[in-house]
Amino acid sequence: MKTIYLLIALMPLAGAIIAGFFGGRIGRAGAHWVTSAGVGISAALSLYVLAGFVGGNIEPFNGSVYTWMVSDGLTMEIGFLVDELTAMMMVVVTFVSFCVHIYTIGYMADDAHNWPKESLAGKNSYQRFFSYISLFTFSMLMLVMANNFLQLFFGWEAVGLVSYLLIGFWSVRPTAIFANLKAFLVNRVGDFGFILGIAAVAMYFNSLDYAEVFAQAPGLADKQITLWGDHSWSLMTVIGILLFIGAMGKSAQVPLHVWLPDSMEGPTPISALIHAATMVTAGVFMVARMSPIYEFTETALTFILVIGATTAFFTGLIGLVQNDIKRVVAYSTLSQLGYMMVALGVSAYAAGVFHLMTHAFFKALLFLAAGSVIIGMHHDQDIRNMGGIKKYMPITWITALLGSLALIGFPGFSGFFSKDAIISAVSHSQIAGSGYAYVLVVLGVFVTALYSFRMYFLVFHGEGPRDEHAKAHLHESPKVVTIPLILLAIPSVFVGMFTVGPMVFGDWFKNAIFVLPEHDTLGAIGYQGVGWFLGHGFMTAPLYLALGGLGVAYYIYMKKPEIADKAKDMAGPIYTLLDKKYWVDEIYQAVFAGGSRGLGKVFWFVGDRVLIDGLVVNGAAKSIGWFATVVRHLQSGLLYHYAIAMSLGLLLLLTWFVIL
Amino acid sequence: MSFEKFLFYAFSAVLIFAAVMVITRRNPVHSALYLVLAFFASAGVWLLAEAEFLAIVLVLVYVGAVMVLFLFVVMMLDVDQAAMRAGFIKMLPVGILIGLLIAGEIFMVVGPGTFGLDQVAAPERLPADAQNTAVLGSLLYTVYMYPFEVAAVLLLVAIIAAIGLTHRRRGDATKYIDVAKQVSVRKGEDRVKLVDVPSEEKMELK
Amino acid sequence: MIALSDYLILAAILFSLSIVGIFINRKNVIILLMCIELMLLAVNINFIAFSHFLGDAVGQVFVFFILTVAAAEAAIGLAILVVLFRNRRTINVEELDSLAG
Amino acid sequence: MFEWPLLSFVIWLPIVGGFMVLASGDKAADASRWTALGVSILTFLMSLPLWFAYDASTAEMQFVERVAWIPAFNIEYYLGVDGISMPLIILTTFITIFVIVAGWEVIQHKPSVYMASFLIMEGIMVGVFSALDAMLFYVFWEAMLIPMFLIIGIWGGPNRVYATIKFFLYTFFGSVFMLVALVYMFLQSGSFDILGFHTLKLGLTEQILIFLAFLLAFAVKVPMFPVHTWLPDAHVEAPTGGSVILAAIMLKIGGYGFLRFSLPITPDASAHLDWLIILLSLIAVVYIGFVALIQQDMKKLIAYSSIAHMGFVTLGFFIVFLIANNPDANGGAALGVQGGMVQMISHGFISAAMFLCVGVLYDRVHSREISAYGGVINTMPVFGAFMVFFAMANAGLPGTSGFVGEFMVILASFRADFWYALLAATTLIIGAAYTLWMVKRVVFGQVANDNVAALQDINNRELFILTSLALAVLILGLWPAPLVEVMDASVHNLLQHIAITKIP
Amino acid sequence: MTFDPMHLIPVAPELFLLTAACAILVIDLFLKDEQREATYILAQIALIGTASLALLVGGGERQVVFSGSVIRDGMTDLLKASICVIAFGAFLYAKEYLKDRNLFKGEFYTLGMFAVIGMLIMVSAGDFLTVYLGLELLSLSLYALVAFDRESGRGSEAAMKYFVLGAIASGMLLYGISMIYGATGSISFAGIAEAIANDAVNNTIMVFGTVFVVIGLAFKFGAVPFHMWAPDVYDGAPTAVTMIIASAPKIAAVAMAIRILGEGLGGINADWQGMLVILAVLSMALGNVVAIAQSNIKRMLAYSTISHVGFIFLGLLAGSQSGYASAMFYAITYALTALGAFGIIILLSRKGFEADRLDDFRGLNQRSPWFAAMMLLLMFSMAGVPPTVGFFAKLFVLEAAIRVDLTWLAIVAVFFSVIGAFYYLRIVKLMYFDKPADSAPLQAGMDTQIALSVNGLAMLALGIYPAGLMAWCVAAVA
Repeated sequence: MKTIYLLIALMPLAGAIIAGFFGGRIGRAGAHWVTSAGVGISAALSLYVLAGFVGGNIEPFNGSVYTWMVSDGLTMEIGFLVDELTAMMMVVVTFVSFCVHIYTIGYMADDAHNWPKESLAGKNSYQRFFSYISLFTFSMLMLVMANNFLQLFFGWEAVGLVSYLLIGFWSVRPTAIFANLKAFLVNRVGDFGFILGIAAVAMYFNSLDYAEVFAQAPGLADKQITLWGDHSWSLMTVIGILLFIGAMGKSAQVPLHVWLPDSMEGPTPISALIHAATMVTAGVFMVARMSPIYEFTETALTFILVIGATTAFFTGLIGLVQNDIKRVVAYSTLSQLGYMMVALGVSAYAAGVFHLMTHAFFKALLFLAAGSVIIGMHHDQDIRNMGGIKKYMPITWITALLGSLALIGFPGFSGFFSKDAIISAVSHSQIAGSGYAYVLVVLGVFVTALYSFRMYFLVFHGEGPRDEHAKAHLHESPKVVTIPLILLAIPSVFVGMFTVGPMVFGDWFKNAIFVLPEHDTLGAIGYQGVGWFLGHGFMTAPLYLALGGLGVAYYIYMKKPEIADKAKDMAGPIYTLLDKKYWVDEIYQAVFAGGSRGLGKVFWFVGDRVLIDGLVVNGAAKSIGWFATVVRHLQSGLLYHYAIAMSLGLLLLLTWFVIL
Repeated sequence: MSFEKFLFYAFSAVLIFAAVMVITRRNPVHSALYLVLAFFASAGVWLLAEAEFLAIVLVLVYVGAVMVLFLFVVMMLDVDQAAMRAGFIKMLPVGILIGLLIAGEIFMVVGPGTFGLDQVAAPERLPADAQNTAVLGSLLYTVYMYPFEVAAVLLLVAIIAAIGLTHRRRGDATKYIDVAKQVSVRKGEDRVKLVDVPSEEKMELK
Repeated sequence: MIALSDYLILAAILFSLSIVGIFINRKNVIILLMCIELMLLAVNINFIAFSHFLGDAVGQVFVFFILTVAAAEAAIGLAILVVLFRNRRTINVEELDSLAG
Repeated sequence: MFEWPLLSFVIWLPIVGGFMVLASGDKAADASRWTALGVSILTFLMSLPLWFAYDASTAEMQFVERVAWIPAFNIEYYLGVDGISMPLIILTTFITIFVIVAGWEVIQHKPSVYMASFLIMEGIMVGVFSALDAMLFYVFWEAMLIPMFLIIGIWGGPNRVYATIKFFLYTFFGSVFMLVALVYMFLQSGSFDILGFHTLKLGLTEQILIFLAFLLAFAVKVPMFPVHTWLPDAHVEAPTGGSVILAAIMLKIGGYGFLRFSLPITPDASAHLDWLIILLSLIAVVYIGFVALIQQDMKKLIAYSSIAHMGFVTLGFFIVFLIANNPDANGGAALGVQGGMVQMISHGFISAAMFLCVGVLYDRVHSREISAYGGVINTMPVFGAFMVFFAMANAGLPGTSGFVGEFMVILASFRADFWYALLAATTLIIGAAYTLWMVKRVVFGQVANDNVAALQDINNRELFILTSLALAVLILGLWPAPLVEVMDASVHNLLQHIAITKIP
Repeated sequence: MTFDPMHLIPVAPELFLLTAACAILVIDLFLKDEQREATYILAQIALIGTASLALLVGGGERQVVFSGSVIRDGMTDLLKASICVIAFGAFLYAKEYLKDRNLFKGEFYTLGMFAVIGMLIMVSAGDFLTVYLGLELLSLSLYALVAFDRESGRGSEAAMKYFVLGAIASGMLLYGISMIYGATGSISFAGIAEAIANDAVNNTIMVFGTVFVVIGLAFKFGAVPFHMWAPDVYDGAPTAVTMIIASAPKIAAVAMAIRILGEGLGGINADWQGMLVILAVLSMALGNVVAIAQSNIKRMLAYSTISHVGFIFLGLLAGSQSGYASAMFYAITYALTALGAFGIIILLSRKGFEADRLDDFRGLNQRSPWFAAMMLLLMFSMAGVPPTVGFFAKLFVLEAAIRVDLTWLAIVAVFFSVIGAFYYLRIVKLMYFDKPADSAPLQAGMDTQIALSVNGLAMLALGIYPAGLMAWCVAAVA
């Protein structure tokens, strides 16, 4: 099996290398064939592995590939842990990636237009793009397949790198290279906590291997450590929060969410792949993977819960006022990531991961659909300029509608199952913060529906695009674009109802996820089959809130568009607050970017230049020089001064040695 | 106070007086003459210390030769004496202070506390037929033969140096006539030299 | 009787006077040369006194050499003085400051 | 074991070669370039047996050569390597090749002197790493200053004189006190044998004074805050090759000194004053990081980043006492030291590469100002890729060597104190910020001006250099185990040694 | 008392050189100006002969002849030979300089040789009298040499200052000798040492006398505050003469110090050690600091000498065998270094042009890379940077100082040596980093070029292998 796992991980890498280094030689077709083939093979093998787990003929695998380093008894290895959770993630990653690869063939076909003519960087940009997304797939696979913290961090950072490269793919756009720097740095803030968490693990468990760490975790559950003063902390809480800070960065949780909307500067395929389906959910995956640790720290769980709930609701609100099609989806992603975190916070790991999976499909779908629209609109992304597109792009329209329904949790769609499972789990949770979270997630459902269908109606319904020129050229995207949409639409609709049983409420994750009995919120729901669950949905508020949101959206944007403007005026300050995204960007820009530059200037000018160099180094040199010019005047050239000097020398020596 | 002591104090007083005058006179000739007086006085002191040979040598060599040399040079160098006094007073307090300090410190060391009669008894008088010169001579030519030779070299160096520094070849300073050259002058080319002077050339001012 | 300290104090006074002489004379180099002679005289008195009190003629031998050297020194000193005067037309100490710093 | 005096060859071959190049003069410039390249490659090859024939299972000195040198003072020509010095020697011989190649066409003014200086430098630096006699060490240590002084002064930028004199005096000032300490220990032990110093009993006060003398020397070399200010000036003014040698190897000598001298000779003082070093290291990481952020000059920025990275080295070396005293630590002292070592090697590659990258740009545009560039990737895509890669390595991206050392040191410092690790880990953010911000302004964006528009992508020579270094960075990043293994025995031996008090 | 002709053998070098000097003096009288080269050649032969003779009669047991006036031991062999070699070099470098300035006269060589004789006498003197006479012989020759360029006002001014201050210093030295004589009843070092060993002396008087003696020594060395002559004399004297003053006499002074302080006053080491410490600190501080402010290289080297004297004192004040050996090593190598440095200055000078400003060194590397490299070696040696010999010289004296628990002094010393490094570096900077202001080619005979090369490379060679000379120095004081 190790060979298969190696193949799964390395095929995309091979594709990336070939396309990246020999892109010029193999040409555009060569590049997309080789990378798609690589990822395709990975996807197929992943499916095979998943099937094996479903069929029960594959056992969880935990083994090392090679020893990265052994230092001071701490063995650091590169290795794979493949269990049900991993297998599911592998499928999600490779499948979405495969769809995106195919989609990209169409989306990036005329990428040359995005580059200045003379730019050599634009010459093989097509091949380069494929190389990047394949490399991303490899990195993401390494992340999910890791059997230890080191490799997890490897993958963690590697996906960050590729994300950086891809957000800034159109490097001639100032906004793109601003966004990618921002994304990387904000992620680094998360990684900062993450690496400290790893350090804590390494210290107290003296191992980085999951299996060993998890095995020791119960024994260290009551361990208290002091970080400052006399206040002692539970070790698990410290580790949990530190690791979660990493997740906050990667999964764009408040307050580290700011990079994700900006990351939409990247080409749409990667928004779908990286910034919706896979990379941003790495945090969720990580926390689920670490459930044997998190289970022992309610503090950390509460922390996750509060952060998640806050993210889920407040970023969703921002989505209401966005006009860029991709940004709306991005804020929706933020909000959904919040939902996943909430699930984790209430120990409903399975629900979180389940939502991760469904979300991966429908959000990738939405992004790709949005991309398709963008292709149609010739890279105009403002939804106010769109409208009536359903006539021109039927497949895009249908798939987007399906995706939106899945997103808002329309009964029967996959999103419904995942979201409802989460909300139900929250309602059963007893841990601190669950009340707060419950309110927010429930309200969030309404918000989700509202912004989703606001966008949907504005884009696909109503009158045609305002710009006649655009209208004239509007047509359905090519097959390479639409086929992935269809491919993704299928699981978006159906995956929920078929898998919710075993995955969320069954024992699918029994090897991977550990839940203490007192935290078993999912168990508390008392699941009795898909039908029951559907019915259960009709008995709770979220469904109605979702439908309400849909209705409101329909009313406002289809029937009375002027309400939107009126509401905008009426809720002036709130609108501004949302429009400015709570001024978080501005504050960060001023405090962190400006602050550190200011600090750097102060350190440099005052510390280095004035104090150290000016005062001490050059100061010493200058004062010696000054002293020299003064002292040299003692050498007056006059004999009697010299004689006086000698006499004084005589007196000095006599006084010192004879008289004293 | 014994006569001997009286003589010592008398010579000392003269010596110190002369020394003070040497360093305070504006006219170097006066200084030189006071220095001669100082030598005489110290020769007297040396006699009291039974260093007859050296006392004589001091007078003969120093007064007779060295001081004459000084006077000679003073006379030779026609120095403006009026200008020689200015600024004297300014340095005086410093000079006196340092002088007093040095003298004071030396007194503290070599004063009667260390070298008084009760510490170092006066030596027995030498018998009247003691041969100071002979003693010195025998030391000089046996034990101190090597230094003696070195001293000779030293004097040689002094000679070479003095000549080397001050001796001027005649040719440098005076123009004297070589008769042989006068005689061998040929008519024509040696006597008159016609120089072709370029006519009227505009001077250029820089 | 004359104590050794008397001689030594006399020499000390002379020695101090000679030093003072060197730096209160700011004008005439020749007087400096004379001060040096005074200083050597002081040293000689020391030697003779010690020689006398130690009953050892070596001190006198030393004085003999000092006298010799002093004579040679005087010769060279005066020669330099002459050269100096020729070049600078002055033997004023205050004007001998072209080398300084 | 090897019968040959291998270390002597590696030291003297480049020095003799350097003088040969010098003698050949500038008339046959090409010949001197080729000779220099040949010598440097040969030296590298000669140094390889040090790695392959090295017995990693023991901490004993290997390839030992020992001959009396100045018997009157018991000074010996005593060479040998252990797992700590050997990798640094390989690094030296490896990097020198690229320095030679990097100066190939760029240096037109007195090329033979240039090449010779670097060859001589190489020999001297190998000497520093392999000397086991303190005086021999010191001689090599100081002798390094002369060629470097000339390199910066002759081929440097406009303000080179200030920079090179500052460099020289700074380092000279730092090291003379070490000389006094060495002589003092010589008088205690009767020889200048470094290993003898290791076992020399010293009282705490003595140790502290000696430690401070060493600290001054090594801190200037490393450089540590607050004696770092020579470095940015020296780097900015130095020619590319000079910067490379300076950053890649000379700084390591300071770190090496801590391991070879400070820790084993004065373990009690080190334990006593470890807070000072840790404090300074953390200041280097944080303070210098912020300073680097606002630099307008690429070389200055990289120079400051070097200081910050070297902060990790010293941090890794001196947290060992805290770790040893922390009952919760579960070991991990070796992690810190090895992390520091790995960081040194890795920084050798990365800083060399970064300076070479700046050199590539400087050779074309003759400016180091960040503002003079923009959108370089549009005209130099291959170069841009390398620059981004090395920038990422500089920012400590996993998979590159830059990550390994930082990771190990952070792991180790966590065992010492949470807050140390916290401050150290800020480099993840700050380091990425200053490096990538520079990359953003230089590499990405639209073509900023005509100079950039006229840029030619790297030629084969430059490609060779950057590729080799990139491979080194990658290999070390993906598989650091061999490097760690090779030093393992020596590091553990060191740690055992410093755990025992030397106070009589 | 009988005279044993065998006693002449230990003084054979002095005798030979004296005879040669007298002969050359006479021969020179009969030479025409254009034949003056002969004087030079004879003088050089005489110096080589003396050096060889010193080594030839050397070796073996310590000999004391002429009733203790003369000592011949390992130290004399080494130092005499070194002095002659240094003088040889100085004569060689000086030749063209003198020719260019109409100073190529026999007196230069005879006075120079007499100065060497004076030094040789100092080196092997066994009592204060001989030391004094040797010192005076040296000094008088040097006074005359400083004023040797009779047309030069600066030269005669320098000579006058040197003379007056030198005479004062001699006076003080003699005053001290008289006190020591008074206290011990002896003027020979052996006698003084014996008296001290028998505890038969008044310590106050001894210290009192020692202060004056130390001042005499300090003046000869040029230690602060008895250094004031040095810059003016170095500056004012013709460079050829400065070269002599700056080099060989330091060796003789070390010998004199070792004889007086070590052999004579070794018993009160604790007392004079303190004096030397003060002088050393002052010298190193003032010398190094003021040198920075100089723009004339001769003056700068004068201050540099002052600072080096501080280092030599470091070795001397230890009062140990190794201390003396290191001081000797320092003095010899320093003399060699100074010789080379002045040699380069002379090399840069030409008719009507004195290369004594620092700026004259600008861009030397472009005019003559080879000699720039030589100067580089010389300067780094002065700064004490390995692998040049100057470093080892400093190392050895530091070792001596630390050995007697004067670690603080060693720290002060190295601190000032860092300051000192600055002005040596400045010369290197001028040579290598600046554009030449003067593109006139260097003109020098092949002999000068070779000698300068040897001189410069010796810095490196002695630095790489200092063991030989050091072993010799150690053996010399043993």
